[in-house]
Amino acid sequence: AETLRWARSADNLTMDPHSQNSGPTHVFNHQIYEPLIIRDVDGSLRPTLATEWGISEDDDTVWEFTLREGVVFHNGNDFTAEDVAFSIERAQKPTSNMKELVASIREVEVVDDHTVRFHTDGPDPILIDKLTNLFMMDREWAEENNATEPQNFDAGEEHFAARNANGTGPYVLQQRVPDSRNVATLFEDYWGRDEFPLDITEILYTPITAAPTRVAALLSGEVDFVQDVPVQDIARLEQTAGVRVTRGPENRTIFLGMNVGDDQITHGTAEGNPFASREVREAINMAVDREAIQQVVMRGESQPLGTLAPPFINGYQEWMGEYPEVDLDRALELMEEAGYGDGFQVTLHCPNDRYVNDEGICQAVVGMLGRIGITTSLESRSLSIHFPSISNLETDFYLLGWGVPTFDSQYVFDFLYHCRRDGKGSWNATRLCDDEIDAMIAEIAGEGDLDARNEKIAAVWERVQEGIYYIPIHVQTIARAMGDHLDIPVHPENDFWAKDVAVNR
Amino acid sequence: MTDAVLSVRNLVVEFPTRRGILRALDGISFDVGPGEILGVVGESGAGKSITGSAIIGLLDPPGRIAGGEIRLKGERIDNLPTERLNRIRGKRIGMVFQDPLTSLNPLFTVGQQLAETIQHHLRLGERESRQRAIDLLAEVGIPAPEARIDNYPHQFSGGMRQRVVIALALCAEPDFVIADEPTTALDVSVQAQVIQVFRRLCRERGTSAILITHDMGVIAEAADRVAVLYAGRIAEVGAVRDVLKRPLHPYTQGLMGSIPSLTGEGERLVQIPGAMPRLNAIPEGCAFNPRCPRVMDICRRERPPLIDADGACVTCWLYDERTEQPPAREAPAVGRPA
Amino acid sequence: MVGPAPADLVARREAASDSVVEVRGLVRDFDVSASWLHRTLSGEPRRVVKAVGGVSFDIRRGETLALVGESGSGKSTIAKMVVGLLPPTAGSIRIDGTDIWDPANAPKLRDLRRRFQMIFQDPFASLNPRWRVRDIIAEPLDVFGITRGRATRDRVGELLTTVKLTPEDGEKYPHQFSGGQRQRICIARALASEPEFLVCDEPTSALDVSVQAQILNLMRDLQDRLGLTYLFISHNLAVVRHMADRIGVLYLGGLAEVAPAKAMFRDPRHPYTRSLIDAIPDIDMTGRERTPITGEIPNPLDPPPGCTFHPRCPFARERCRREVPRAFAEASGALVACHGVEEGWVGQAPAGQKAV
Amino acid sequence: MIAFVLRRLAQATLVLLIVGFVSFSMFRFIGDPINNMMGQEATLEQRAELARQLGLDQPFPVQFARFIARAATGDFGVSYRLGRPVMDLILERLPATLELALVSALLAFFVGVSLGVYTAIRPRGLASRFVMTASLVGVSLPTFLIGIGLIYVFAVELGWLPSFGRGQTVQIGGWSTGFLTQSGLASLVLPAITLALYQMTLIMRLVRAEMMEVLRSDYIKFARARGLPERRVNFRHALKNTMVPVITITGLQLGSIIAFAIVTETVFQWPGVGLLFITSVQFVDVPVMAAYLMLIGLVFVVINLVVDLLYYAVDPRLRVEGARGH
Amino acid sequence: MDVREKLVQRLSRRIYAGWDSDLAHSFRSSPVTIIAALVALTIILAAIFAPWIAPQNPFDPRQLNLMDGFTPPGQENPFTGNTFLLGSDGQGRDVFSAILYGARVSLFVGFFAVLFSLVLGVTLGLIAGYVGGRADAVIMRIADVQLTFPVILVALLIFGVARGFLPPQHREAMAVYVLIVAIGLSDWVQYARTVRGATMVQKSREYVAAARLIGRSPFAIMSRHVLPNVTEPILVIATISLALAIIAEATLSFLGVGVPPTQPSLGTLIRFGQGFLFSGEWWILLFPSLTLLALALSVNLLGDWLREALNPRLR
Ligand SMILES: Nc1ncnc2c1ncn2[C@@H]1O[C@H](COP(=O)(O)OP(=O)(O)OP(=O)(O)O)[C@@H](O)[C@H]1O
Ligand SMILES: Nc1ncnc2c1ncn2[C@@H]1O[C@H](COP(=O)(O)OP(=O)(O)OP(=O)(O)O)[C@@H](O)[C@H]1O
Ligand SMILES: [Mg+2]
Ligand SMILES: [Mg+2]
Repeated sequence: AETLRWARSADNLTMDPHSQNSGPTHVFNHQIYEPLIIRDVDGSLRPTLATEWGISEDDDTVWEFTLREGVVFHNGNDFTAEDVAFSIERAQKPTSNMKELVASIREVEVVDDHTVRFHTDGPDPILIDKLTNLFMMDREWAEENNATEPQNFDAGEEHFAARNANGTGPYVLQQRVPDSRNVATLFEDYWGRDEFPLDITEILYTPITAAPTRVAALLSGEVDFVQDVPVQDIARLEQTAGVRVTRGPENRTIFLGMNVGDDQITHGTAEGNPFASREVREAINMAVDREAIQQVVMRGESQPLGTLAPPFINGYQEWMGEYPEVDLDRALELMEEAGYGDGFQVTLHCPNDRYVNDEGICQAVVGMLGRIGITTSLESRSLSIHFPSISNLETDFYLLGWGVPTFDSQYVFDFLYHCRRDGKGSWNATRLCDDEIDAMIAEIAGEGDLDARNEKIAAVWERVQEGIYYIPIHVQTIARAMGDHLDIPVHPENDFWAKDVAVNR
Repeated sequence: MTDAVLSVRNLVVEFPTRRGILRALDGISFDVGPGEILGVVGESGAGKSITGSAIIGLLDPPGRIAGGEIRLKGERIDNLPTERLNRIRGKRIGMVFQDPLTSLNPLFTVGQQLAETIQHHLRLGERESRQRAIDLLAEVGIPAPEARIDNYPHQFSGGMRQRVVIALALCAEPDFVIADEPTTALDVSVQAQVIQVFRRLCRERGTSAILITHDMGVIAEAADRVAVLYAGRIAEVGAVRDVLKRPLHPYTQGLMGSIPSLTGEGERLVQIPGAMPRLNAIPEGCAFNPRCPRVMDICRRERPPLIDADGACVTCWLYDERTEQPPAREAPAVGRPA
Repeated sequence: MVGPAPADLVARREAASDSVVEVRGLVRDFDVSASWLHRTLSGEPRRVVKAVGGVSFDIRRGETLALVGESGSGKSTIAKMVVGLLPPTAGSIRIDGTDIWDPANAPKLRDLRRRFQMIFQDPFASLNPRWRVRDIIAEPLDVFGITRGRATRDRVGELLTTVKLTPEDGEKYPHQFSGGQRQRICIARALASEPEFLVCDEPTSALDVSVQAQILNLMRDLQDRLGLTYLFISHNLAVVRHMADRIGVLYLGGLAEVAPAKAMFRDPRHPYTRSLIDAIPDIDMTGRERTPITGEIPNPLDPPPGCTFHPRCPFARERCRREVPRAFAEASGALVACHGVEEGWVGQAPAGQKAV
Repeated sequence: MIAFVLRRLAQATLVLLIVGFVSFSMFRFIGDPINNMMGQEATLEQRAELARQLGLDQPFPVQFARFIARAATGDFGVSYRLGRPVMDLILERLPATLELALVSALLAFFVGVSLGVYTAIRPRGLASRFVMTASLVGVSLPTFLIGIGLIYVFAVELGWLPSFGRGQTVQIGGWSTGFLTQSGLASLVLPAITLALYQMTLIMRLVRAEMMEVLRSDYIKFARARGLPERRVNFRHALKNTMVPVITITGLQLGSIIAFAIVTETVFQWPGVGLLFITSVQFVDVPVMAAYLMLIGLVFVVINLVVDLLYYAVDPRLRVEGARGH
Repeated sequence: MDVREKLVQRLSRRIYAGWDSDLAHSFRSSPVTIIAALVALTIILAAIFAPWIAPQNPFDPRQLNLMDGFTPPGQENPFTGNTFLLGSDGQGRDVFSAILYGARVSLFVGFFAVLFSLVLGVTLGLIAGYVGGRADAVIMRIADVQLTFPVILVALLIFGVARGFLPPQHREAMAVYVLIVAIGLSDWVQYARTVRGATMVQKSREYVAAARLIGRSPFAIMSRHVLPNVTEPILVIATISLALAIIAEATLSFLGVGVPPTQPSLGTLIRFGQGFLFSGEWWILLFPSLTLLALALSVNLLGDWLREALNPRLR
């Protein structure tokens, strides 16, 4: 019996698998719930609850999945196609935070107990990529417990599924004390008992907000595995005997979002909305010294970037990643041209417990913008306030990171560039609402042919890169530290499955 | 005097303070014979209490005995270590303080406080101590002592409390008692009762005592001899009758004249001009010289020694043979103020 | 020195009746009951201290009336009521014919206030330690609008000289003075508004005898010079004897006897007065035995019925236990509240001889 | 005695009512409860309906009375952030905080009193001077720095003690205790010291000041003059008199330990109510804030009551004079 | 009278009794106090004159060069060639300048918080003590309730409330004032209680009766007579609570509810610095911590000395 004592900076927000589309929430839930497929460390797809999948040969708007047999939920119920249908429908409900991922699914057809078909609105060749975090729930359990709709997280709803879990995963939730303690133990009837090492029999997941305490906990041997290792401590940890550090780039870009759509900003004293002016945005883009951030704030643990697309994904092209030289004179000129020669004042909202040195990045940005006359006050807060405030459009200028679990550009477009409508654009707090762009995005969704699709993607990128709707900063490198009896590689999505971990004592 | 119960010689007490060393007592000498009650009078701040505290070794820190010696039945008791002192305190020297309200610990019953003292000094058992405590209370005139012994101090009246304090001071039958203004806090009518109890007990047990007070009436009534202190020095020591009726020292003379009398016809009181100097500003020579109506040159230069005159001792150059005008005892006739 | 009295003041003095102060049926109760809740639960009644119970006296112009009595007999309470610091429960106090506690007289009161002042027991506590002496003395001058600016300075200097201090002393703070000097500053302050009537509540009991003599002499001098009237309070009979023309003896809030000073010491009438005089320690070594009063002072919360002195009175009879004695005038001019004296069964024994 | 207790109870109730009022006002006026509960898409009718359900259309006093009535039964509503009944959240975390507070309080009290007595008896000794100076450093260092320092030295460099959390806990009924496991006890050490240090300093200085005052009093001088041995004078007479005021003030101080735990819990990631509260403040999670406020109020009132009774037991003057006297 | 009230009275009387002690002398004869005063004075002056002393304005983001980041004390930065006396932090802020400016914020908050609570507490205490009766009962009951909640808790609550009330764009600008009110509001009780006790003592003194005798109004008596006599305890409390307020501000900033990170106070600097506890950039944590300790300790020492010096019975 081996306990994995696992710590990171923030708690998972809820146990409800469809309520929050956020990394820390998914990572813990992955131990308890399972999607049809998962994305492996190398980026490939790995069968999980589905053993086979593919687009129907007859109809490119139909995806067919063969489900794994002999899978049971923690409550003993069998996992069947009914449950898949239920889970997808649940994820499409208005209170779901995963609805963009399944927006294209028109209908889920239960063929038999272990076969389902997803009918999409037009062809959706990358649908499979969107399902890697879409967890399967037990219909019966949800109905029994009045949990057929996802928890409305932003409204602070009391919800059974938020505190209890019934997945098919290798671990069963034993205890959840928000902010302090999550315990899960090995599920005896797990379908993969013989397939995986399953050396770890118990998971003890603790959020430790204070970075030094977190590192101290690892150094003193109180935890075995730490995520969100502060960059400044990597060197020290690497030199410590008995500690292993793994690192690698994450499939996630860090960027600044701006309110480009409204006529007037509310979190600042500017006349009108300076962000609505492309000149201003270009000036900002020129003023942000990405390399300095990389070197000092990130201590080299990042890769500066000029686009929202992480280099991992389909649709990324070299030219997009390039970013302008820092040119303050030109930037000032641009500000002048835009009519903001005297600058303006705005509040930058920033999380302080989500991304690597997020607060530090924001502070650095504040300084850099100061040089082109933009006075920025910084409000940094916990991700649990930051994220709702983004989805509620309560910010004009914010820092956000975006991972692309589908490894495809469309995911970025749907969430970050599409206007907030038709169940899309839910993380687009820029108020960007460009019918043309939306139409272009819609076309990608309907395109069955991959080459044609890629062309359309490139067109969108060209369009949005030109518009400078966001100020991309970098792709961050993530580091994990652990006792040397473990070897947990970095996953591009910062995912991790305890069932895969082999313990070498 | 070898038969003196207590003898004090050249006692000097000092307080190191922020502004230098303060001499609170400067060369005090006196004796107390067996069964004798010595009254100590003087103005506030003259050093009366310090004298008492010095004898029993309870000077408030940082006060210290800087010179002289104190002997109890011939045995030196200044500069004893605390454990030795503890065997003297209470057992051989009893002490009564001025304020009966604050002298008793409010959180213990009168009986507890009596019994613990008796137990400690006489090594009696609990029941005997208690019995003795009851007897003592009866002796000092507390009615129904069996009932009152378990009361707390605040349940007693002022006069009764002071009697309890006297009982406490006398419970180990000490050779010697120091009473520091034992009646100042009490009403006139009760004051008389307490003085009576005190005097009776001393007489009955043959205990010697020092009675510190600034009330001449109390001295007149209770003391055999009296010492007058002025600015930490002895002005005059003598039999009560002599000192009160025919004071020698000009200060004593003034003091006696300034007391309104019951028989006098409401005439002007004798008034000593000025006030007693602060201890850090005692003039050279005789401490009284700036206020003295009969001041001489020598008084401003030299400190007068303790001079035997007419059976009393006085520190005044007037009575020194070397001075030109040897005066006789005279009635208090310090000049009327201008 | 205090300047000559203004003409109108003199006129007023002449015009007014012989009494500066008339006190009639003065009563003061203090409610010291436990809380309402406590009383309700334990069924206790209200508890009231009758600090002063129906006291009447007059003070004639230029005279010194002394009040003596043991602690708690109500001396200070009377003093506070007389100067208007404490409202009486019943009775009236007239100063120059004006009832100072009658709300109708409130407008006149400001003017009246100038005419009476008080000297307190503790010279240490009665001067604001944070004020310079000159400001302390100038305060009444300012408040009553008597003088302004330079005139105030000069007047303060004068007053200081009057009490035998120097004008330069005005620059100092109270703590730089000795007790006797401080009491003199208090007197200077009291004199500032040129009062006619001074209430002195134990003005020397905090002082040493030698200093006491200075103050008592000063007070007498001032009286002679300014024609002041004193209500003099003390528990020291010798001091009272020295200062007073007439003496009132208080016992448990009631006047036992009021008599001319000499007469009282020569021939005390009330048994309590006798025992008080008996209890004075004999400094003159007349060989007189001191005879303390037996018993304790009764609890003012629960005073004995009838004559309050009866439990301690060697002459007490049945009537004393039942009936409260009323004051009656003796031939000698003394007012005595005692059944025994009235009925003649309290012996005429002179003080000093034990009368048991 | 009964009157005394009743009076105290009445006062306690008053205090709780005032605290309740503050909580309630917070509830009612900070943010819009309806917005918080319904999200933005709700229609006007839905809002009105919810307002009616919540009684928000009632007059203010009625709302307040209802709030108090519900609070009295432990119903503080649902946490905006965690979507669970606030009372459950608090009860879940209360054992952690109470155990930490208890250990700290005992530590602060016993060490504080002993040091206070020692420094009072030997005010000029070298050790006393050292302790006095050190104690000033103790109050001058923010708790969080002390916590970080302790973690760095004892957890990281020396590796003797755990740096965070409660360790292994054992569930006894509804109470999870860390007292019964070795890791639980080890985990307590650093946070308890951190939390106790400040209070300990205060208590020590208070005891010292009081004790020195008492040692100067006449009855102590008189006890010495009676020749009672030093130990008896110091530890029986002086200490008992010192404890009378010390009990009161110490009681209040210890009461605030629970509230002080906020910082310690943050530094040590101690899963108690303090940690819950600080997150709630960041979230403006009003129900939790309000409930925590009431909880602290209650703790204070209870401690105050106990202290008063203790006082009553120790000081005979109170017993005889009745509840209150002049 | 309530026993606790008696105690308060006694404490204040004890403090009061010291008005004529020789402050200057006791100051000169205590080397520790002199050092404390020097340290406190240096920090306070340095903070006040920070804009003239500090080589850099760390609150002005334009003056910061990110490339200066993490320069060890006294060493040259390899990119920019700049050196910093106490090193630079991760934002390229000169630690020395940041400390000066941070102390400025801390002291500003501390000073005004103390002033706020002082004015409030002294006024209420005077009224309670002098007027007595119902006013007293009401004020003291409120004080009881207030006492229930220690500084940090009250401050956090007020912060929470302010967050709920203030329009979002003003939160930043108001943070310092919210801090002042929050810390100040939680501290008035001490003043009120002490002043009330002292006032009750003073009220029974005869100089107050003398003032009443000549018809002075209660207001005049309170402000002209009583107030000057209760300044010592106020001074002592004010000194000690200045130290407390500075620490409270640091703690709040540490808990993340204080001043904005771009205008760090000492507490915020420490919060940043603690991230570098293990990484070798010790100066980012150490120097601000030392400054905070030195400031609080010296102010506390001064308060301690004042308390003893003003109490003649302790000497
Ligand atoms: N602890 C002390 N520190 C400094 N000086 C002291 C101390 N105790 C007493 N003194 C000084 O010693 C002198 C004598 O004091 P003492 O108490 O003996 O006077 P006293 O004659 O008893 O006066 P009182 O009649 O007021 O009791 C005083 O002037 C006082 O200033
Ligand atoms: N404010 C008060 N509240 C309750 N009782 C009071 C108050 N003031 C005085 N008393 C009571 O009234 C009685 C008379 O008090 P007063 O002060 O007049 O006595 P006194 O003769 O001046 O005594 P002393 O010689 O001690 O000054 C006492 O029993 C006292 O307890
Ligand atoms: Mg004395
Ligand atoms: Mg009186």
